Amino acid sequence: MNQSDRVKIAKRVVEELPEGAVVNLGVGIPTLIPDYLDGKKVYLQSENGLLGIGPTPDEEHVNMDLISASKKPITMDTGASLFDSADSFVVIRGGHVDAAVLGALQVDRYGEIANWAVPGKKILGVGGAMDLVAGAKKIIIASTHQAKNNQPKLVEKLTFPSSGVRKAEMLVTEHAVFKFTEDGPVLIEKLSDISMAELREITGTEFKEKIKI
Amino acid sequence: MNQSDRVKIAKRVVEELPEGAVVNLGVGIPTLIPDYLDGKKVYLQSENGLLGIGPTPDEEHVNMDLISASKKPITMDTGASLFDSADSFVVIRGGHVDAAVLGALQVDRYGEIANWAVPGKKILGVGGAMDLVAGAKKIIIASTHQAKNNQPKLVEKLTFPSSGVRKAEMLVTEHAVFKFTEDGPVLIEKLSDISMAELREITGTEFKEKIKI
Amino acid sequence: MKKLIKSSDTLDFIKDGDTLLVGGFGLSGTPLTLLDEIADSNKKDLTVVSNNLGEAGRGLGKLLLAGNLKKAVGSYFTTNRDAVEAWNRGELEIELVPQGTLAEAIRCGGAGIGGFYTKTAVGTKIADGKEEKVIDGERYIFEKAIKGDVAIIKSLKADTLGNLIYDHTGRNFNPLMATAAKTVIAEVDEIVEAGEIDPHHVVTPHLFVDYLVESKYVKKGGVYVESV
Amino acid sequence: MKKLIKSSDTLDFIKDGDTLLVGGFGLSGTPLTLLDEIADSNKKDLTVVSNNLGEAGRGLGKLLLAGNLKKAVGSYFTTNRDAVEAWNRGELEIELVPQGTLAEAIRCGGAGIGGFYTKTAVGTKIADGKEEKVIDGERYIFEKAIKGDVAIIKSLKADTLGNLIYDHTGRNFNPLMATAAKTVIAEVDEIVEAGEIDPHHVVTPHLFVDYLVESKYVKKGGVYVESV
Repeated sequence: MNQSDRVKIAKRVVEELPEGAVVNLGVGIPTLIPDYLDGKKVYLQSENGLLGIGPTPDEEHVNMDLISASKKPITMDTGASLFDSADSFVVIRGGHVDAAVLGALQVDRYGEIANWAVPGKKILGVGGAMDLVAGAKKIIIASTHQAKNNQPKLVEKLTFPSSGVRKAEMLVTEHAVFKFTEDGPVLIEKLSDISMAELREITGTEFKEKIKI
Repeated sequence: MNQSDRVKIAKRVVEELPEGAVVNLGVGIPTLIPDYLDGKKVYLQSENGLLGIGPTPDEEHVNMDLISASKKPITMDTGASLFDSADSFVVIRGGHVDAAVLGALQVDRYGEIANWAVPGKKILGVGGAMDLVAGAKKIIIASTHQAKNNQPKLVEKLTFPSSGVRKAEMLVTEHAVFKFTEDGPVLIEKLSDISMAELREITGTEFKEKIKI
Repeated sequence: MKKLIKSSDTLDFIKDGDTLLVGGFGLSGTPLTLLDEIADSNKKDLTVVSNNLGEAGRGLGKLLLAGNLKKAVGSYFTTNRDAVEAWNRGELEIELVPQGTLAEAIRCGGAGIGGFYTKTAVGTKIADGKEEKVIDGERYIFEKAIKGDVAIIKSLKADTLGNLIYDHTGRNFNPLMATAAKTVIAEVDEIVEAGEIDPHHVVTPHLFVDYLVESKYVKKGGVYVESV
Repeated sequence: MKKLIKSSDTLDFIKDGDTLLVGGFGLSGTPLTLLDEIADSNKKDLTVVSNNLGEAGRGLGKLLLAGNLKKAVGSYFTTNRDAVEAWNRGELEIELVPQGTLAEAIRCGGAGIGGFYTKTAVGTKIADGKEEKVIDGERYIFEKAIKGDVAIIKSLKADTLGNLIYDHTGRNFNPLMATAAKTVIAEVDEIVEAGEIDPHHVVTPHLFVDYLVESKYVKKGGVYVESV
């Protein structure tokens, strides 16, 4: 997918984040979000023990003991705070993160997420993914509409291992925004000029439409 | 009991505390211990969130937010540290207190302790007593040999409510020092000129003797 | 500073029958201003989770006398004779919890942990009716997490975002309670600009704190007295 | 200063087959000097509990290549290709634990808590074979506490008693691991006099720390390099 589509997804997710929200960003597209906040203030939480991630430092100010959960150098925002890993997951699992923006391998029609392992492949990393899925107040999946092999990400039933019984609230792709309900996904917005027929074609499950005009 | 007996008990307990030990002191006779350390350095831990209790402050330096677990004003020793109540009981229950010196209403012949409630009376306080009993590496009971009504404190079987299944290692009274074993109490030292016959008379259970001469 | 509210606003967040988590150890680290507001209100049937019930007529002791309370959950009530008497008269329910179990249960309530197995109180009356489990050969009892509707806590200093630090052993249960209630109101002695507290030294990160109230008490001779 | 030992003395406390708790997140907040000592020793069959297995050939990655390890318990191994390959060849056992569960299990190990119920991983492969309990209508799985024989951790600064503070997110798992092993050895950049760290700011109280070792690494350009 091209960068402009990735940016489009990031910008659309930003609309969902309330001013002042505590947000945890997963790897992939979510990492673009800090560059597209457009003046909105959010507080970024990092699994390894920080609330208040600031901008990426220049080379001179790198400190390997001030890093993000993806192990990239970061700085601290004004009013940041530091804590240990147990306290960091009090924040995450305890329901104190307002929104987690995560990538996904698959999402089922009710919002159940698969984002940590591919079946048949060695599963050697889970990190904080399942804690975020279990604990965040709101889960927004930010993802391409299809995987690299053109398989849909939004599917009838997960074929990849689940990340937990807790469902995502929303999926944002380059083509569409879906909300998850007990009756399945509802398309609430189209983000590209794709036709409805084509959108249904590349989506792995039926969905209802409730689009603002 | 007169003060000199209480001091005798405190002094004898001090002999049991290794240099540099982390110690938690219960109410009653144990509170005398800081005055009789005789140069031995121990680190006093307080349930409400402090390691390193220093001397009692003069009136000018009282701070109601720097108190002991008995809610008395204290100061901090050099190298003290402060923590919240959950972390304080990580210390206590997690086995990081080298010795807890506690009072007791009764101790049975295997060292099981009753130190929080009298049967038939309203039980409205337990505090940190049961956590200390469950968690301290070594438990030393510092107590008068008999209760005010002359009933023995060291008994065959507890009639007062137990403070937990974990046994005390030692009992120090004004007359004697007992170690607890799986076969019952062993007298290891006499601290007064009471006769053996008299000591057996005022003790509520049989004990062996293994006294250093 | 959108988090700063008047102490009387506290009452807007408390409903009759709510469970309040109240920080403090005796009167130390206790939100005295917020307690005054509740004692002066007609809130009723409150369950209070706090280590003690203040002292007779002071701190939480005021709420007892004012008739706000239905139940107290804590580790030590003996030193407040009013609590003992109210319990004797059947006017106050009391649930006695070992201090370490109380602290851990509140922490779990804030941490998405449903419950835990503690070695404390195994084989005692406190364990009556509680599930026991042997783990690696040791006996433990199950204790459920504790959560509250509203937490009222006391901090020495907040920044404008709501990051908190505490005064010595005034810390006690406050940071735990800040994690375990739907609404968290912190009474503070002082508010400084965001950035003035070193991120390494923050004890309660601002995400846990919903509202700040300036204390009406000032410390004189080491003891809090009402300032006006 | 009776707590100060040489880095090579660390080996006296570690037996073949021991479980080591190793602080750090990737290479951040990692006791690199102590790990060098172990990698240069012939210790074997060690089980390591750590969030990652360092990086390929760095930090804990060295122990893997040196053949010290039997098993790794942690949350994320994918970024160390040596670990992935060793696991593929059947030369390394791996136990995958969600990061929050790992942190909480270690904390419980140090806290006299036998185990806990977490909502994390309910309904996933990680929950296979684990006890499930419904508490207040929510599903949780049981996780057992984790303890170690020896913890090796990394701190920015110690005082002569062994009180510790950490550098930013270098804190991570270190304070938890300091509570959960029989012997705790802290590698530190700097040692100051007792009393120089404000009691409010101490993160790991000295009672958890058995020994201090001075780090042979110094930070240059934000990255630790060997000093000699």
